[in-house]
Amino acid sequence: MFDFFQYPFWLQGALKGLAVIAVIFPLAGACSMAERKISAWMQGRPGPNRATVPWIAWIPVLGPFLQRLGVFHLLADGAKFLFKEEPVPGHVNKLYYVLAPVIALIPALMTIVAVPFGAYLDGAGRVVPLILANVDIGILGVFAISSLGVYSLIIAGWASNSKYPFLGGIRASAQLISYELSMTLSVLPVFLWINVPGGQGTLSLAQCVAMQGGAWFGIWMPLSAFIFLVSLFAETNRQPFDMPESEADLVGGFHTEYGAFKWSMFFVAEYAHMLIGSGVFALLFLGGWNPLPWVSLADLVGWLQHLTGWAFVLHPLAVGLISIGIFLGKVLFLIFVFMWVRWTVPRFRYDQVMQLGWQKLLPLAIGNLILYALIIAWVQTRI
Amino acid sequence: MAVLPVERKPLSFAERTYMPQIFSGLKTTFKRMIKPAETLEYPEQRPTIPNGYRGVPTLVKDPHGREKCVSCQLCEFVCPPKAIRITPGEIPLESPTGHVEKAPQAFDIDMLRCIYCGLCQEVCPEEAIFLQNQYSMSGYSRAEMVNHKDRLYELGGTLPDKHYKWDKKKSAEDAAAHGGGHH
Amino acid sequence: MIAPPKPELVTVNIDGREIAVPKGTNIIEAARMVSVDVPHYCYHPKLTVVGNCRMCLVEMGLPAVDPATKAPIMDPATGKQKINWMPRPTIGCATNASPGLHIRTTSPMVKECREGVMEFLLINHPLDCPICDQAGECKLQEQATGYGRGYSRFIEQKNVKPKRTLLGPRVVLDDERCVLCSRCIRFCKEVAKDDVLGFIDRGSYSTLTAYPGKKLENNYSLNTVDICPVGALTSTDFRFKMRVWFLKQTNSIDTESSVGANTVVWSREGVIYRLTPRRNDAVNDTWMADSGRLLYKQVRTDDRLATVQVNGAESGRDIAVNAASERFKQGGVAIVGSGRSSVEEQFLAKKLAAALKAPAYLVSRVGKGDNLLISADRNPNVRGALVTGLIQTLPSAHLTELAASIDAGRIKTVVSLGEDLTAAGLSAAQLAKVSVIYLGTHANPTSAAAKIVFPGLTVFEKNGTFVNQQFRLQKFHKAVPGFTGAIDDLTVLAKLVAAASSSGTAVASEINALWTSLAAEIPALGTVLFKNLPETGLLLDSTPWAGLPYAESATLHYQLAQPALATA
Amino acid sequence: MSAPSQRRLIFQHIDEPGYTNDLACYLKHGGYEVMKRAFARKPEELIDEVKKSGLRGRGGAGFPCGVKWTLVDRKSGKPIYLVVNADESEPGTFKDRYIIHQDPHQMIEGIMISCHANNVKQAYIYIRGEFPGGARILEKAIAEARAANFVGPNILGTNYSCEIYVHRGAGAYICGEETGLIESLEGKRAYPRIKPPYFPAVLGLDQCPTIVNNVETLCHVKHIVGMGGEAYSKIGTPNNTGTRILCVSGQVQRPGYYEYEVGKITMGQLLNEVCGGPLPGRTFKAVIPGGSSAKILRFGERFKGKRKVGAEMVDYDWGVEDVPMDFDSLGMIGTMGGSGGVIVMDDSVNMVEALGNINEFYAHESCGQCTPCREGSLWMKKITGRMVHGEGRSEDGALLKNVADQIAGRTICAFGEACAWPTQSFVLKFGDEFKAYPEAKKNAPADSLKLV
Amino acid sequence: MNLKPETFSRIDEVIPHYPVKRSAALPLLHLVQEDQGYISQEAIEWIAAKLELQPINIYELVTFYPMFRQKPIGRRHIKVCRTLSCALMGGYKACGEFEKQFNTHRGEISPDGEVTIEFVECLASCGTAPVVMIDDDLHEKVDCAKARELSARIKTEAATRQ
Repeated sequence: MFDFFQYPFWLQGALKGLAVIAVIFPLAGACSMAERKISAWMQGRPGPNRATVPWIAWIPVLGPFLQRLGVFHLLADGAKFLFKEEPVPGHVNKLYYVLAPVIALIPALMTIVAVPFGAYLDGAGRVVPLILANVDIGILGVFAISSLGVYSLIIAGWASNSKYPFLGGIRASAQLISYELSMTLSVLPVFLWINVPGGQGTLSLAQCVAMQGGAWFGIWMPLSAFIFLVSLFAETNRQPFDMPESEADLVGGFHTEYGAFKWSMFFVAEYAHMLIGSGVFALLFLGGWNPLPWVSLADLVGWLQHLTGWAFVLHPLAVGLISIGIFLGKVLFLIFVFMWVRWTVPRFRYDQVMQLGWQKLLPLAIGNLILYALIIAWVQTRI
Repeated sequence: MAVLPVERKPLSFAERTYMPQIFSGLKTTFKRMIKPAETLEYPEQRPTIPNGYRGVPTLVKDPHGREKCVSCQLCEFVCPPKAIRITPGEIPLESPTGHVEKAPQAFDIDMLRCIYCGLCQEVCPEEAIFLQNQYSMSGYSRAEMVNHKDRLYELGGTLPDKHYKWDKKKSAEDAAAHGGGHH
Repeated sequence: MIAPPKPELVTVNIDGREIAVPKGTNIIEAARMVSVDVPHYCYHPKLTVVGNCRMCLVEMGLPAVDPATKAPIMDPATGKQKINWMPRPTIGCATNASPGLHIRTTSPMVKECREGVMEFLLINHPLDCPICDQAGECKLQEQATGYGRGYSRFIEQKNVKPKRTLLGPRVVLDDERCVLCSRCIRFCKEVAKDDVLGFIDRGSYSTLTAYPGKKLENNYSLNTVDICPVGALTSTDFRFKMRVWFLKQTNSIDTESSVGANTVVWSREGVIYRLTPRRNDAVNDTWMADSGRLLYKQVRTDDRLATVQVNGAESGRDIAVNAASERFKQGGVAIVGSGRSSVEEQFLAKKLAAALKAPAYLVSRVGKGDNLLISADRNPNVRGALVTGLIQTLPSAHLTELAASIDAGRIKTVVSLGEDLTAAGLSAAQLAKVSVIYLGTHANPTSAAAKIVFPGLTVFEKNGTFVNQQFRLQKFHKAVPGFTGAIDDLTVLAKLVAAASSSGTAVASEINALWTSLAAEIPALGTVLFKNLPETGLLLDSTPWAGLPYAESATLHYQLAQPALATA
Repeated sequence: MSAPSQRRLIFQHIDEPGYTNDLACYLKHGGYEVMKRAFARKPEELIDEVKKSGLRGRGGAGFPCGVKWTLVDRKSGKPIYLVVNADESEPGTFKDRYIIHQDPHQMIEGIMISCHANNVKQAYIYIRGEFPGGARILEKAIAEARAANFVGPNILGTNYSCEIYVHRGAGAYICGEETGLIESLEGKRAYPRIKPPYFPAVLGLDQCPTIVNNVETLCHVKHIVGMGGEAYSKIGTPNNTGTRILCVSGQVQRPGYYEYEVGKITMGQLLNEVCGGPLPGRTFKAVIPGGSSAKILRFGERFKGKRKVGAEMVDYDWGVEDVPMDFDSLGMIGTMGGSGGVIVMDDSVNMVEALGNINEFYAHESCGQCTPCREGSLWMKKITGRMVHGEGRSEDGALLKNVADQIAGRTICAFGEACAWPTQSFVLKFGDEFKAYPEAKKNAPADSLKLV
Repeated sequence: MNLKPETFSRIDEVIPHYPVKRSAALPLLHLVQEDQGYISQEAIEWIAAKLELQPINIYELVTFYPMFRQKPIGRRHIKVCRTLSCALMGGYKACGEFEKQFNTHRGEISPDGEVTIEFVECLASCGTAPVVMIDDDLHEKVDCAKARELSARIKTEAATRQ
């Protein structure tokens, strides 16, 4: 149906890469915009609402509305990051200093490819996931690659040759290690469940979604979801876990010495991590592209076709768009939750972060794993 | 100093997880988010300045256009950050306000130093200096941030005068000059 | 040092405190000795007593005596002699201490009297403190705060009197502020002997004035401004220049003549605004000549020397010292010291002369004395040069001897400490023959001709001492920082001395350190040090120089000591 | 009790028909006889006579004349001056003027006796500038006396010489104060001197010992020496000896001069009988008994207390009419005999305006030397002036009183009391009128008596 | 100084009356004022020089004593007593009458230059109040009628003089 798969391998790769960039960058920008707007609303402010573009601003209702929404700030910010002077402090290690933001971006963008973002129904009515690289290792790949992101922080901290970035880098690495464990342990019950005895073993996230046509794992395994979510906050260095940045005590943490486009790369990477993290969470615990618990994508499409009588609803393109929409909605909601939490909960002290990771979450995750292992064993032996 | 141990309230399990607090916090922020904004959108919307507001210090003239400051330098003396600098001068006898004798030759307020405390207004015996409604002072250089006498009068304008101290004095002098003394 | 005769003491009781005071001391002065303030306006310690302000009213009592037997009447309650308190208050300024006199300065009656007098003084006062130069040192302000009632009951029209009257070239009169204390009139009559001021009209309309067409222009007119307790008399020079509360006071000495009037320098942020006299009962009482008050203007002039120069080019201090050292090595040096230099500078000049075996000269300046506070000798410190041994005989106005030596080619280098050699009789041709090392404050023909110029400090910018005509050692203090570029004269001199001496050892240039060697090397100074020298000075023993033909005639506290053996 | 008859010493011949002020007439009436006898006696004896007589100064303060003379510094070697205080300027007093105009030689005789008694070589008569006629009469009289060798060198053949000069003032009330008078005589502004140290008896005219006596006092000296101190002291009452000229002015039927033995006539007798009572249709309201600076008496008030009669204390309870006209009695009831000028006010007078008139006088006459009187007198004038011009406040009475309290007793000379006492007493005794004045002023008839 | 010869002689006569020359200041001022009608600045300086004083010493006196004038006045000087006894008997009314008669105000010279009317303080004739002094002559019990009579007399004299 798509000529796409007839394209040469390298062209496919390039197009996919461009697609990732074309999606992630604007999304990251939109997130930054959303963050400013949401924080403003939560604080009783209107938020950014000044920037405007002449012709659009002249459109009677829409122009002012977009301006009030602060949409054009996004463009202005982007332009600013691109055209701003790029200072490189004299005391830094230039190579690593320049390398760090690039390294930050690579795993963020790379992880995307292993995350399915929608599905369509093929002629047989089977659900085919939309994914750039449908690798079987799935979640493991995501974990493996995204964890590399911390290197950029460490490199940035070290290369800056300055005490705040250095401390920021140290904190980032320690924090990542601390919470990676809990996170990984928290998803194990999900995969224990997916990999039914006798079935083909898989770590595929698409499979995960497929298994959530009924009850979502979030309902099934709330504790896992909770541990995963908290760890996700910590992994993405979001408040209340943004110790590496921690502007109150570390000025800007690892990126203190960065500015302009290099800084924006860190910025985009952070949002990319958030997007991926949210996506993974949605896939694991919120049913992926299944619209509601106990309502699968196939059910939805079937009802739609039945109700409207339109045939094209069953067309793969339409289903794909619906599924992407559902998935994206969930992701954006999670992004909102990130922001919501950020403007609600104050930052932890660093020792509290460590304590929470090692003494609370890790035992909890282990306990959770054991509990679900027993439950699953019990349930599956019964069925 | 004695050490007073303070008994902390024992926390319940729920409290120790912090979750109820976090959720109530989330509730608060969410509620706040859907309420209308409180902020004033500054350049378009201007705040209503309450009485007694202490804005930029200015010099005022009386309703007859006479400069009220007589350069007594009390404000210069009292100014905590030493933002005021006055060069006193003499009013020539033939001037219409010659009976006042003294007026500032130069009157500078360094707004980079000014802390808007209002002591100058309080101490002024001539009611010549007022912290008025003007609250934004900006400039591109340090020199620009020093308000000179002309600028201070421009900012200050004219305020009603309850006393007309010097006018009364002048009319008494004129009366004495025409009345030919006392005997 | 000569001890004054012991006065007869009487014991008086002021506010319950007994104090022995010399007989004839009035109550204000006696109270001051026990730190009790008796407010007053018209009383001035150096003028006659008129008692017209009525501010110094106090309650007075005398020990009761039986009129018949003259036996003291005892108070059974206290066991002491009973005190008969007078029902009416009496003025402190005209009441002299007598044995057993009792005074109350804090009783309700006295308080009420002061409140009343303060109110009366203020009802016709214009209360224009904001434009009054006296504000801050005004007795009306001080005493209204200290002793006034704090509010006014006067709602009628105030009297109108002339304002801004120019009494003379230096004094402005504001009659509305005048409290008619008559201090200025008495000063003009009694001290300045120039009776131009008086009161006209009467009652509350009394007005201070000078006779139409006459001006208060004697050289002591500004003292009326000083003694005016209110802002009626102000100085044209100081008028509207600066409020007194900003000014820092530094004790100094007037340099216009050998009287050495004690002064106070009033400065703010390195700028001098005025000079006023400082009380010294042995030298200038509380007076000072007008001419001396303008001397501060020399501090900031266009012709101040501001750079070290060697051969006309700007240079550094040490380079210049080395250049001088080179010239010293060639020999044939003469030193022209100055009667305007401080004792310390003269001392170092003498050391320099001794190290170089150079002759030292001084230049005299003789004018006409006014028999009050300006003496004939216009150098403030010729006696200092005698005491330090820089010179042995009194200087003359012209350096004829030096001129002859130059002409004879014996002198190759002349070190001038601020003296203009052309004014002292050297011709330009003679100056051209020698290299001049000039150390001074202002540019003049000598500094222009000099090979090496060190910019020095004026008397207001340094510490030091002068010896006045009475052989009274008096010190002055640094009031303002030195002129930009100028170097402390003592530093330069010390470096020159070190450069000239064979050993090359450093000489102290800091004043306290210098004084330890001064005191050690000059017997006349005894154990005096700069830091323990009283502010009112110290009289030195002048007998070693008693016979010299000084230029001065009598002035306020100075009679020319006749040579004791003149008739013998 | 009806009024006693007058006892005329000073006014013995004055007002007699045909009595003129020239020397011939005076000699005809036994003039200069006393002086001739006095010149035969030692000066000390004369001083003793005066001391014995108990004569008190008639200028206002009532200081014993004999004591004043003994205080004179005779050891300094400096000349002693006698200055006759003929600067009669206390409002309500007009006796000296009459003596000078009617009987100058009586005064000259008194002066010469006093000069002789005190070894004075130079006497000055300081006469008011407002009496140009009086000055001419005196100069003529002195010329006559000089011609008759009563004045001038080697008087009456003795080797004692004494000159009298007339010195005209120029219209300043303060010259009535003795040190002010001396200053004025020295050719200066009449600023009274501070005492101590400038007591005239020690440091008077040109820093020489100086005696300053009132005209009437010196006339009494003539009579004392004439009749002897003992005899004189029998006249009047103890401590208030002699006769005294009472000058009555104001709103009575017959104002004028009346000479009585001191203390023998009461206020009531004087005003009602001698002076014929109030003007038709009026009643007496107040009286000032001793010149305008004396404290006012309000008709209807009563004075109670104890007084000394002979050796014992006696209770007294007087109305204004019962007060004997002598120094001590008037002093006891809080006012003073002063210079003998009795000013009478009836019920047509508003006391605020009367005080306004008096305050205007004192404000005009304050010399301006010392603060309380200079500022206070003008302030009081301004307050009463303001009240009269319709800007009165009910609290002004209290303010006036307080201002006056701040003056009295704190000035160089007695002028402070002089200007403060009227105000103090007016407010004290007519406080109701002062309180009600702002209202009364509004309702005052247009043709009411104008005093300010 | 342009004075009448007899004034000069009287001045020379009066100065030795006093031990200190300064004391003669008041008599001299009287004499000069009688001669010239007022005390000019020239007169002040002349007297000061005569008595070996500073002009200010004489100036102080001229302004202190109300009887001395520094400006000329009308040909006749009407001085009305305003002090209490006279005021009680109608002194203010009498003064008002004089003002009306001569169409002038107190302290001013009348339009015809004939009189200057002034209030003065007590003239020491309180028993015959109100009193008025016209030049050196005292007039007693001057009520409105007498004031008119006196005014008429002055006017007649003025008319005859011309």
